[in-house]
Amino acid sequence: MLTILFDGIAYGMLLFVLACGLAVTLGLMNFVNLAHGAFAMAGGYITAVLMNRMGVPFLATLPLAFIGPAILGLVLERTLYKRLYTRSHLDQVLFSIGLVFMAVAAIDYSFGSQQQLIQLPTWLQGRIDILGVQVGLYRSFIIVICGALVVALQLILTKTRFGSRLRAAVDDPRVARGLGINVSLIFATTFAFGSGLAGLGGALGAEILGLDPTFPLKFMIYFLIVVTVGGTTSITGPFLASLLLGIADVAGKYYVPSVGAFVIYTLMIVVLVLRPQGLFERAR
Amino acid sequence: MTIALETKGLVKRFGGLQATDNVSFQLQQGARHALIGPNGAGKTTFINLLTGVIKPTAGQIFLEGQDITGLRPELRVQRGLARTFQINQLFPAMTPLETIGLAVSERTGGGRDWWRVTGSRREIIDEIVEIAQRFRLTDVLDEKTSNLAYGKQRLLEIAVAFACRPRVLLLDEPAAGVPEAERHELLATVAALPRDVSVLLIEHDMDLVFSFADRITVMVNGALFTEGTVEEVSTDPRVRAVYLGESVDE
Amino acid sequence: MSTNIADYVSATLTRRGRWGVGEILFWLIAAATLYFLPERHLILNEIAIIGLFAISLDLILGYAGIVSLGHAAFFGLGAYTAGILARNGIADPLLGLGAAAITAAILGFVTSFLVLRGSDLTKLMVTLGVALVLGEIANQASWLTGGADGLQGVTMGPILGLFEFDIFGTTAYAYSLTVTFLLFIVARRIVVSPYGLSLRSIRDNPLKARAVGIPVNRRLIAIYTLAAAYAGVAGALLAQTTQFVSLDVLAFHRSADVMLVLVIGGVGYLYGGLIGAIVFKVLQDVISAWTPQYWQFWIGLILVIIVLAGRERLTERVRTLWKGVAGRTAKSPDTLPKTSAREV
Amino acid sequence: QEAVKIGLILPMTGPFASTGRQIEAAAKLYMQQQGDTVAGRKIQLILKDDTGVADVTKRLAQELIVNDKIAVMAGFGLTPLALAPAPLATQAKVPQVVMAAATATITEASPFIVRTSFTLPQATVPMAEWAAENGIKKVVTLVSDYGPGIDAEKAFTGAFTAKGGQVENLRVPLANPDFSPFLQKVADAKPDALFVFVPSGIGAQFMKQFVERGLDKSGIKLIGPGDVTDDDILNGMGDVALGAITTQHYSAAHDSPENKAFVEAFKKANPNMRPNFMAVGGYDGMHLIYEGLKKTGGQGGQALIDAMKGMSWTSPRGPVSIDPQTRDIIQNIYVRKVERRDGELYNVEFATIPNVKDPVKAAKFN
Amino acid sequence: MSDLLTLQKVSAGYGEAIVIANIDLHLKPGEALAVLGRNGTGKTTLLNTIIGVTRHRGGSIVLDGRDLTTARSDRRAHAGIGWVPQERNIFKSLTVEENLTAVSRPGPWNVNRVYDMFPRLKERRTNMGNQLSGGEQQMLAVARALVLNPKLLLLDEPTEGLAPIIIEELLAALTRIIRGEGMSAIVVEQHAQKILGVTDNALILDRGTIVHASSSRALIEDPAALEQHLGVTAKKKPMRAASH
Ligand SMILES: Nc1ncnc2c1ncn2[C@@H]1O[C@H](COP(=O)(O)OP(=O)(O)OP(=O)(O)O)[C@@H](O)[C@H]1O
Ligand SMILES: Nc1ncnc2c1ncn2[C@@H]1O[C@H](COP(=O)(O)OP(=O)(O)OP(=O)(O)O)[C@@H](O)[C@H]1O
Ligand SMILES: [Mg+2]
Ligand SMILES: [Mg+2]
Repeated sequence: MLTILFDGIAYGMLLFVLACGLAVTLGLMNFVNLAHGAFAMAGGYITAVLMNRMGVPFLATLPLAFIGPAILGLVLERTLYKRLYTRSHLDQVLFSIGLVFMAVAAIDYSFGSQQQLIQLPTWLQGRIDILGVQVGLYRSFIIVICGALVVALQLILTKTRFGSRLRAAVDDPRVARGLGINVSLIFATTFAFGSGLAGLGGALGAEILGLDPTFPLKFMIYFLIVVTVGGTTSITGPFLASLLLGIADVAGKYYVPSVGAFVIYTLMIVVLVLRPQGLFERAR
Repeated sequence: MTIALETKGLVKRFGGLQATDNVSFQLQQGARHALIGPNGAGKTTFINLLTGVIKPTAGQIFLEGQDITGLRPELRVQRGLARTFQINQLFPAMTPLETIGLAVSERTGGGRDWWRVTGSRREIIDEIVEIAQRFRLTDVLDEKTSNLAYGKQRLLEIAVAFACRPRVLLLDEPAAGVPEAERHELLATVAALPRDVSVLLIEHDMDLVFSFADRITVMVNGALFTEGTVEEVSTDPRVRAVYLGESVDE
Repeated sequence: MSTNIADYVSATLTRRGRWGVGEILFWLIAAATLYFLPERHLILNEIAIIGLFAISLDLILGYAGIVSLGHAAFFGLGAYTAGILARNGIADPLLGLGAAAITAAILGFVTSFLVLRGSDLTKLMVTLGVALVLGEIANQASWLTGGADGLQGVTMGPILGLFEFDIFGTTAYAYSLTVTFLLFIVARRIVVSPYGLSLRSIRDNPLKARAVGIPVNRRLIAIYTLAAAYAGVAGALLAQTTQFVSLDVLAFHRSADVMLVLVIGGVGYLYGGLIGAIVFKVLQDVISAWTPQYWQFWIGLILVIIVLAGRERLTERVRTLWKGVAGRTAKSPDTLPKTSAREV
Repeated sequence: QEAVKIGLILPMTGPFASTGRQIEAAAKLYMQQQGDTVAGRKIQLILKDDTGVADVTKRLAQELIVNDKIAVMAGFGLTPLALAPAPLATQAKVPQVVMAAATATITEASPFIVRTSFTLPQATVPMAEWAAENGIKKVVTLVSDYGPGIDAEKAFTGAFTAKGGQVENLRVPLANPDFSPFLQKVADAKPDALFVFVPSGIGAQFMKQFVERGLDKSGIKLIGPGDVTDDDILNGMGDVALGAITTQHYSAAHDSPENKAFVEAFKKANPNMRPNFMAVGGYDGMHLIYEGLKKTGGQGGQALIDAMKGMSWTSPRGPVSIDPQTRDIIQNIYVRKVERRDGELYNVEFATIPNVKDPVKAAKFN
Repeated sequence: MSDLLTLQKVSAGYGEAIVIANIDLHLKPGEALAVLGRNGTGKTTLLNTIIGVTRHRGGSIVLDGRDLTTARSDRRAHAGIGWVPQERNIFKSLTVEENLTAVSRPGPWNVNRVYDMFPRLKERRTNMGNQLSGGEQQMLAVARALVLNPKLLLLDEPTEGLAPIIIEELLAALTRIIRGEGMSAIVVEQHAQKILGVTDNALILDRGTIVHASSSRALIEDPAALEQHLGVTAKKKPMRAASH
């Protein structure tokens, strides 16, 4: 029982790690960036390649898995994305899907279409017994990182002026500029940061979700579910949402395996019908 | 004479704030009635309650005797209750022509017509032209609404309300953004509506209010403060204190 | 004065209703391909079907502003309806179409209540969820749908008892093209009608739409149901012309592809779907023939370029071109304000 | 006279791309080794990507038949993709060589279908028998919830219970990021062995999580058809895969000169790929087509398919033949165990069940 | 003493449209200028052009010796311009307080001081931007411009939708700010009378060009000009229908 709960939480955290980058770009910047998964994939491949081809230790690859995609994101933002903030969501969808296709094919071309597998360091393998509950080490590791991320993000967004400036810039870029907010700078940093988070998520998720060129498409739906259910104005929203979804999914599959596949989708529909703005949207 | 619009013990709470505080209000048929009060007094909220944009916390609303408290907004409009918005609510991607045409054809039940081409009915054309001319929109009929100057958008806002041929018309600061010179003419068009049409006007421009209204209600902190004729209200020292200030003359 | 204004008014209002030169040309060419491109009929058939599917999406997205990532739900339901009927001996294509339209419409009506509220993103995800759940159901109900192996033994009778489906896909293409054309005509009528106008107003500003007395929800439900029926027919066409149905008629990529197709061609003027279908399919066919492994890259690149080149402007051009002389689309003032309020 | 055209329709993009890649690579390799002329006629291979979508497969097949006038169509990565064009094969009398899809019934969909891969029951039933004979009493089956998975589940359950074993079934959604709930159920059931079938790509995740839960230590054997330990990615799985016991028709480690040559050539032509059971299916498929054409000199599909029936040869996987009755392949099934051989992980064969027919159809025919 | 703001031959518009043409304008520190004109004559466009959110089509803009002709609008704001857009454009997903803190810059005008000026805002400090009454939004827009501590205020119809008593206070405050703190201001207004009392000079726009420029006092004294350009005549008679 407790094990199921733990697995649920861990799975939820995993979802969050993957989705929080999107929670930033889509949620806070209101940019429909379906290419999120591509940045995640970039992070994953950075880790995989560094480990398998150059023998860099797992932990050491994580920062790079953040920085790499962040820089990539920054470059793309400055060159391409920035032209699209003012465009319709449809344009953004078209554009970012285009990027995804390119990324998929490019990765396929350079690394082949088969799975990329990584070997965790031994101290992250296996599981330990915490007061009767069998706890996977790696999953605990993910939980810890997630916790840290949430706290950090939440602080940045609420305790600094950055958060409110960002939301202002999103609400009305024209006027925000006219009132002295450097919109482009804010967007660029935010976007880079979001991409970085995506990359980190990819690196951490690869072990459990697997990593192949179709990654961005395969898991796009999951990212979106988390962000939508969580609501798009905060970080805590998606966080709680991932927990909820994770636990519901695991429990559902454990207790009623026959309908296991429905659980997550049905839950999403129900939530969104009852709370169209997302479960944890702050009241408007 | 009969009562066009009435509320009984109307209450609206926003969290802690009592935006509408137990308001029992009557709008006589054919009245030219003004609702004034400090900023944030709850005037717009009151209108939103009347038109069903937001649901009241308590109380009832009657339109010509019938309880419309639970009625959907569009149905209230179809029963002859039209309003303008304080902050323009328009169709940015449509043209003034389409906007007015829409309102007219909806009123004449054209909206369910999915086979005939829009504008193929002559009678609505004439009405559109009439309205467009009355509100000086003929020169921008085919521009994109989002590209109009604010003042023009303002006029369009009111023109649409007219196109609904309301029996009760609620105007939320219609003259905002309209140059001084044209405000009076604007209100003149309103005043010129048939006598059986009742008008409730919210306005902060006292020249307009005093010249337009035959009755004035003052609202403060969501509650009715006082009601009376222009003379009574404009000379009431308490009203001066909370709202009019010194510069306003009768 | 007021009379010539009146003429101007009715002219401008009925403008959208008139058939432009480009339009007529478009359909003539489409018909001509029946004779001139015999060896391409198979893909043309697919294009016609996707085109219809995209038109259906355009009805809700372009005109009512309901975004959907789950439109395949109706497409798939239509496909399975037609397929299952055919497998159980009811082989008449038109009957199949009708049935597909009805079942899809019913599902559309029921689910329409889910997409009335919420932001674009919410709608995207709800529709998506519906499609996914439906797909899962189809997977589980293998006794009816053949599950993951797909629905076999679909054999269609001749259309109207006259035209047998042939291996060259000519009948199929003629059939799909005709159906698409007829349904297009209807859609075109609808969008230029007052009802269509009210839809556009709802998309623009629902609050205001209510304030002019438009029963917003009813209008949306109506169009969503209609669009679902269209999608159902498209699905049925696919099932009947390929005589096979598999789970991926309900898959996510169906919904995504049709969205792409529509957006490429341009939203909100019906032809977008058709043009998009042609562009997308032809590109995919050509490029993937040239590099079966990496065609996605080039498609992606093209998408990106299309967007950066300003898709909206491009499609705006096409739009005007379509309407020929008749079509003058809303332009932003290119002169100083013509008259200030006073001079009217 | 103009070339003989072979239409090769595979999922080259999308989730099943790796299947396509393996087969394409093998087919190309075969042509490169055997030259591109047969019986004096040029062979032209036309590769098409069906993105794993059935109606596309059908359209492509149809186009290839009516426009390119192909003599044979081959490939077909998944069951529905193989079934969709079946009616065309019959209608146009074009042989359809199935190189991957593994649901038993496929060959019954058209008299022109012949298969060079395998059928799941064919690979699974021996597993059941081996398990029963090796002191395994209680088994939990865990399969991906789609055609092949359910096939495997049926086949194993049938054969194993027939031998007096005891089985509990679990099905996992095909798109399923996390196995933990199911593995937890397995842990609770405490079986002697866990029988697994998941599409090869997902196999790795499964292995890892299986070990992460410590199920291996709790003495649960991991058994199943070879997909979980797909040669292509086996090496990357690392020690978690060690000791997994599977039955299948091909292992890159199969000990025969033909195979050594094949594996070597394949690796040379495609660095960072290792041939797996898909590849060998493609390789043998091409061989079958070549030999068929040699016999018939390319006169007509009927002749070609007849020529293919009953054909037998030594494939890298060992001796194989085409069952004239069912047009399905008859081959040895090997019991293998994952071991480390000079630094790399391999499925090392340690027992052979010779000349296995597809049990499902075999049952029908007698 | 030198100009604070100088516009020379400035033309600007939106997209292809040129809305204002050849505008020349000089503003001294501590000077207040009223911009009048009918609907659609380009008043807003003029202000928008100074803050830099329209399409520049020629001419030069210099603030306090810095050429801002090509500068991004956030740079202009930093250079010392505080803007009150006509449609207020309150940031809807920020609270009243965040609306202020997000843009505020060090200087005499801090959040508390504007709260003293508009107590109503203080009461509503935790409301989201889209949960404010029209007038409250107007106050917030003005307050938001003030906490930028600009050298130059651009006010586009600042008294619109405010209660008379608030308008009195606002205008009084403006006068104090301008006279007392030497802040300059350009004010677009519909009520000529109201604003001309506060400003030093006035100009009238028609069809995107300046058709009248003089001192405010001169304009008040010149009803002909008012009548001609604005159609403002002496007070309207009551139009109340005589019936009942
Ligand atoms: N959605 C909301 N949530 C919380 N408070 C709200 C909301 N909408 C309005 N308010 C508050 O209710 C009060 C009344 O608002 P309302 O718009 O009715 O004032 P008003 O009388 O129209 O003022 P004005 O004359 O400035 O338009 C205001 O103090 C406002 O802050
Ligand atoms: N975004 C825009 N795109 C195109 N044209 C515009 C845009 N905004 C305004 N215009 C045009 O520019 C002209 C001037 O508009 P502007 O808003 O400056 O007038 P204004 O003097 O502020 O009017 P008002 O007193 O009503 O605010 C108008 O004719 C309007 O049609
Ligand atoms: Mg108000
Ligand atoms: Mg203006």
